[in-house]
Order: sequence, then structure tokens, then C-alpha cells
Amino acid sequence: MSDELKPIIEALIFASPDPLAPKTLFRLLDSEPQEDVAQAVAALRADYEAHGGLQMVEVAGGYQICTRPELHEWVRKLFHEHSKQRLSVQALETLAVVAYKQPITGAEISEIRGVNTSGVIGTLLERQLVKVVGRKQVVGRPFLYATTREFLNRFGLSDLEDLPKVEEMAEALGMEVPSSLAAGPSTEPLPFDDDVLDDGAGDAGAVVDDDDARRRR
Amino acid sequence: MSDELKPIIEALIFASPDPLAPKTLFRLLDSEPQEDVAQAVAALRADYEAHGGLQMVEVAGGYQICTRPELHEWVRKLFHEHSKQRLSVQALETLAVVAYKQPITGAEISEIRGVNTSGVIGTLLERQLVKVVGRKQVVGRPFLYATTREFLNRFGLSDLEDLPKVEEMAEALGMEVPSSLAAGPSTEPLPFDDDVLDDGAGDAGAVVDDDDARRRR
Amino acid sequence: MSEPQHHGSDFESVLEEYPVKLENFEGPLDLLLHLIRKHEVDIYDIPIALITHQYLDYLDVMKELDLDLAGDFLVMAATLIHIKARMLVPRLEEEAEESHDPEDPREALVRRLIEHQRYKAAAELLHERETVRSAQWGLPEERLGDLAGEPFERELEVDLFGLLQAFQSVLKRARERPTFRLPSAEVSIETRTRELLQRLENIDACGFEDLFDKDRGRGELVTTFLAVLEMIRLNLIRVFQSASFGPIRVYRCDRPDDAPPPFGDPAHEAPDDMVGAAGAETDD
Repeated sequence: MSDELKPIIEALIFASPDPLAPKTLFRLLDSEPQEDVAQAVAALRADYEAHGGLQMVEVAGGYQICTRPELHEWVRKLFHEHSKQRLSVQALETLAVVAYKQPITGAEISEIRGVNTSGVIGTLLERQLVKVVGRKQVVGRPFLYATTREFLNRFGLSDLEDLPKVEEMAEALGMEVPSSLAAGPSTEPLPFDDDVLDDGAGDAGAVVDDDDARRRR
Repeated sequence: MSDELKPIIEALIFASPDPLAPKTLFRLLDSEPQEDVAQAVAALRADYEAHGGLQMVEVAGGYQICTRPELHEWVRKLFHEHSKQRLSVQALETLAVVAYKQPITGAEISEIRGVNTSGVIGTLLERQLVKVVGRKQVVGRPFLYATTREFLNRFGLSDLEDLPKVEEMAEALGMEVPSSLAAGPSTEPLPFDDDVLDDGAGDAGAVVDDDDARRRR
Repeated sequence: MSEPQHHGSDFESVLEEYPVKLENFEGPLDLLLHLIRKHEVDIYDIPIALITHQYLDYLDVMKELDLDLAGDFLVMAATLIHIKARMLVPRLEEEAEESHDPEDPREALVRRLIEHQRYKAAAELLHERETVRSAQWGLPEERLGDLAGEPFERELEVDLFGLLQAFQSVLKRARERPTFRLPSAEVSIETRTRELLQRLENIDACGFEDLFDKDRGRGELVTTFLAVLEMIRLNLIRVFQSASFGPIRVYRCDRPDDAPPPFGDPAHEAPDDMVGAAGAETDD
């Protein structure tokens, strides 16, 4: 069964303009039991593991076939150009804040970063890495920002849960977070708590996109 | 030898926007003897013969990886699959006109956009982002369109008053707002001062009025 | 098997490559973290007097260098001075504020610094992911049309900003779209004919396109074109083209006696063949 499904799934993932979500795959192959489809996908991924210049990745909530990163320099030669334009430190840090605290207002981002960030948010909006997901119901009704699917795609994340976790971060910093601070009497939630992150992501999903929120459960 | 070249060639053929000519391949791999390259290509083609949903074809003097013709029906289905979160530029522009100028007829949308929009309105109706709210009392009694609750949900808006106005966006982008635009808190929900187009939408009463229709002719 | 020269550079030194320049502090928190690191002090027990002093010195240097001193830096200076003051009179403060903030006055700042540091680390990790991801090449956009078997139009993930942007671009196009008018009564074909003849008076010949260079809008262009046809009919000008699609030259010629009567002459309705005959001569 799975042997018959595999070529179809491969063709679909190959041709899909965006990473192909399992949900879409199930819908396209709705005459087949979902577990058969899932099994065929797993088998296909295993094939690509062993396979040559291409790989199958899970990114932005779907599957995609792309070249292996080790072959980057060869492919780059084909295009006689350098890689995509990199983001500035400002933009990366602002994105990090939005990613972990979404949905969040511009003022809240500036507060955390200690600098005015409106210009950077403009850049991120234009590059479709963040989006406006609504307004906060406070005085002034400021816009609430969240990350986009393009954000996940650009950073090779399968979903928001795939964001680097606090332990990895502490490691990168070479520091320990004292428990007094981690669990401190702060009224402000610490950003990298999984609970906070989940809630944030769930809420944002519920506002903009019911399907998406459901998928994450 | 050919085993090391195969993955590179596969990645190059995959990533190339055009069929990859042997000549180009030799140039990119100029440190390798051409017969080795040719042999690796042949081996790769043989792999693809045995392979699943994809094939390697020779077209327009070059190599290309594409989906197998037997699977085209599936691929066609894929391209008719539309994600709820995404819209074409056409659809987005039409939706924007409806959002800011509602209620509005199809002919009025086409006039503002300068192109026929009937097909796109169908898409928006199908996705429940716009709905028919009545008929305009002019010759032909055309349908009047407005945005739906789904539209508000989709964009995280509590009501239409939440639609961003131009000066707010400028602020979010860290741009200077021309004083003419920033002047005074408008009680009017519609954001633009536009000589040509504002009248019709600004005055909700006048929209379904004959005068308005005549003015546009 | 030889490899391209830059191979690997993107991966192995991601952290080194991360474009942090400590000299260019993004904000006051960056500057504070720098000072804390530089003096190797414990972030959880900041010698506030020393750090405040250093911070203010730095601001002076920035002023001297005439760097754009953002207000954010000044706000932080005020915060530091405030904390320093509270450290000096801890007892009084505590009583005044009751149990509202029995903690170290530095705590809020420390929490911000730690949080800021975490986001910097998160940004670095994101950068690392971005580097790997940018080395994975997907199927080129150009190929999607082939695969779809029909013109492919990419769909975008849209938000409120996108909606507003789309509306603005529609309005912009609407304003720029040319308005269609028939030749207006303001400049008649006769008037234009006279103007053109006057221009040709001194130069004898010119390029066909040159006749239109003063025209604004479609209406005027049409008027001029009709005037040119009329002038051809009246044998006032001759029009030649050197080759198919080659440049067209217009020559003035003196009006012969047997020329047809002028256009719009009430005694003589414009003949049906006017446009056709003239057109044949200009075409090709």
C-alpha cells in the first residue's frame, strides 16, 4: 500500500509551492487511511536520508524537498550570487522577542529591548517575517504582532515549538539562570517558560487562524 | 568517483530554474574530467528510472527533474488546493477594496482596480471573506458586497473600526506622517482622504444612491 | 574531488560570523552588558556606583564623538542614578515603600539584563538556523508554472498591513491611470495643423515622433495625429519610411494648386476615403 502511495506523495511534495502540510496531504489523498499516508511519508523520508543530493525537511508545518546544505557552495555557483540577504542584529533580536512573546505590541518589544523598535518592525513587516494579528484591547488599541509562516520557513523551523529552548540558550550563554530569577516574584512572565510560550502561540493561533491552532494540539 | 559527483549533479539539476545543459554542468564541475561527469549523469538518470514519483528528462538541450506524467492528475489537484491563510495578490487587492469601501458592487471594484474582478470575487465568496449584503438600487440591481465575520477573525479584528488607518501604519513603520493625513481624529471609519474615491465610501447613505452611480460614469 | 573554495565557511563559524559589534551598541542594555563583562563583575551583584560611573563616562564619550545619542540611553542613565540613590538609603526607602519592594533595588534591572541577554542568545541561535536553511535550495519558483501546467500565481500569507498596502497600491494605480478623452474642443485639428506647419516652416523635415513631443495626454496626441493625416491629404507634407519599422520622416512640401480643399470646409464634407488614403501612405 505504502509503496503505491510513496511516488504520489513524493510528486506532491516536490511540486508544492510551499512546504506541504500533512493536513493538505491527507485531504488530497482522502481515499486512503491517514495512517497509511503517514507511514508512506515516513518511508519516503527514510529513503531521502539515504539518498543523494536532495533531502526532505519538515519546515513551516510541512514537508519540502530541497538540496542538502553541504552542497550549498556548488548550487551557489549555479546562481553566481551570494546567499540571501542576511538580517541585521537589530532585526534578529526583535524577531526573537516577537517569536517568544507573541502576540506582542510594538511598545512591549521596545520595552524589552530597551530601544525604540518601530523602524525594525517596519522592515520585518515588509519582509513578511512578522504580521499584524490584531489589536490589543488597551488604550490606544496598539497593533499586536506575531511571526509568520515565512518566518518559520526562513529559519528552517517546523513550528513555533521548534524554537530554541531555554536550556540551549543558557548553554549558548555559558551561564546559569538562578532559580530566584527564573521563578522569581516577577509579575512579568519570563519569556522562555514553555507554558508562556505555548499560551502565547495558542492564543495567537486562536485569534488569526483556528485551523492552525488546532493542528498544534 | 561518479558516486561523489552524483549528489552534486542531482542538486544542481534540481535547483536550476532552466534545464541544465551538459555544457553548464561541465563548466560548474570543471575540476572533473568530462567523461566522469557524463558517466555520473548517466548513472543518475538510471537511478531516476527506477525511482518513485520523479523522473529526470532531457528537454531543451538540458536535464530537468520533474514529476512523472502518470501523476499529473495528482499534481493538478495540488495546485487547485488553496490554503485558507493565503491569497493571491489579485484576491488581496479585491478584498482590500471591499474592506475599505463596503458596501460596494462588482462593477465599482473593477472600476477602482482597473481590471475585471468577477472571478476573484467568486474566490472571496467561496472562502467566506466577503458576502452579498443586498442590491444596489441602480439599473441592473447589482449585488453589493461586504466583508464577513470570518474576515474579521482572519485578521484579528473585533470590528471594522479596527481596520488600520494610513497614519497608524506609517507610525508602525517608523515613517513620518504627512500632516495632511495626520490631521485630527476622524470619526469616520474609512482611512483615506481621496478626492476621486472617497465620496462613495465615506458616506454610507450615499453608497446606495443613484447619484453616486451616476457620478462614476 | 576538489571542492569550491568557500566550502564550510558558512557553517563552522556561525557564531564568529554573527555580526555583533560591541562598539555599536544597539541600546543601553547592550552597553550595560558590555560594561559588566568588561569589569568582570557579577551580574547578580552589580557594583552600581562603578557601573553608573562608567556608563555616564561612556555617554560623555558618545557626546564628544557627536554620536547620535538616543533618548533610550538617557533614560537608562536616569534609572541607574535612581538605583544608586536607593542603594545609598536603603532603610528609608524600604519604610517609605512599605513591603512593596523589599528586594534589592537592582533586581528589576538585573531581570531586564538577563532577559535581554537571553534574546541576544536566541537571536544568535536563530541566525545559526537561518544559515543552515539558506543553504537548502528549494525548487525554483520558475519551475512551478511548468509543474502546475498553467500560469502559476503565488498566494501570500496576508495580514492587516498587507491588506492596507494592497488598498494603497490600488488607489495609487487608480490615480495614475490615464483618463480617456476624445480630442477636446480646446485645440481644433485646424489649429494644430497651423501650428505644425509653422514648426515645419523653418526645418523642412523632422521625425514623425517629434511632431508629438509637445502633446500632453491622449486627447492631444489624437488631435495631432488627425492633423497629420489631414496635412497628408492636403499634400502639405510627405511622409517616408526607410524600412519596415524604421524611423518615419516628415517633409514639408508646398501646397500644389490641385490640392483638395481643407478639412472642415463647409462647402465640402470630409470625404470618406480621407483616413484610408492618408493611412496607406503612412503605413509601412
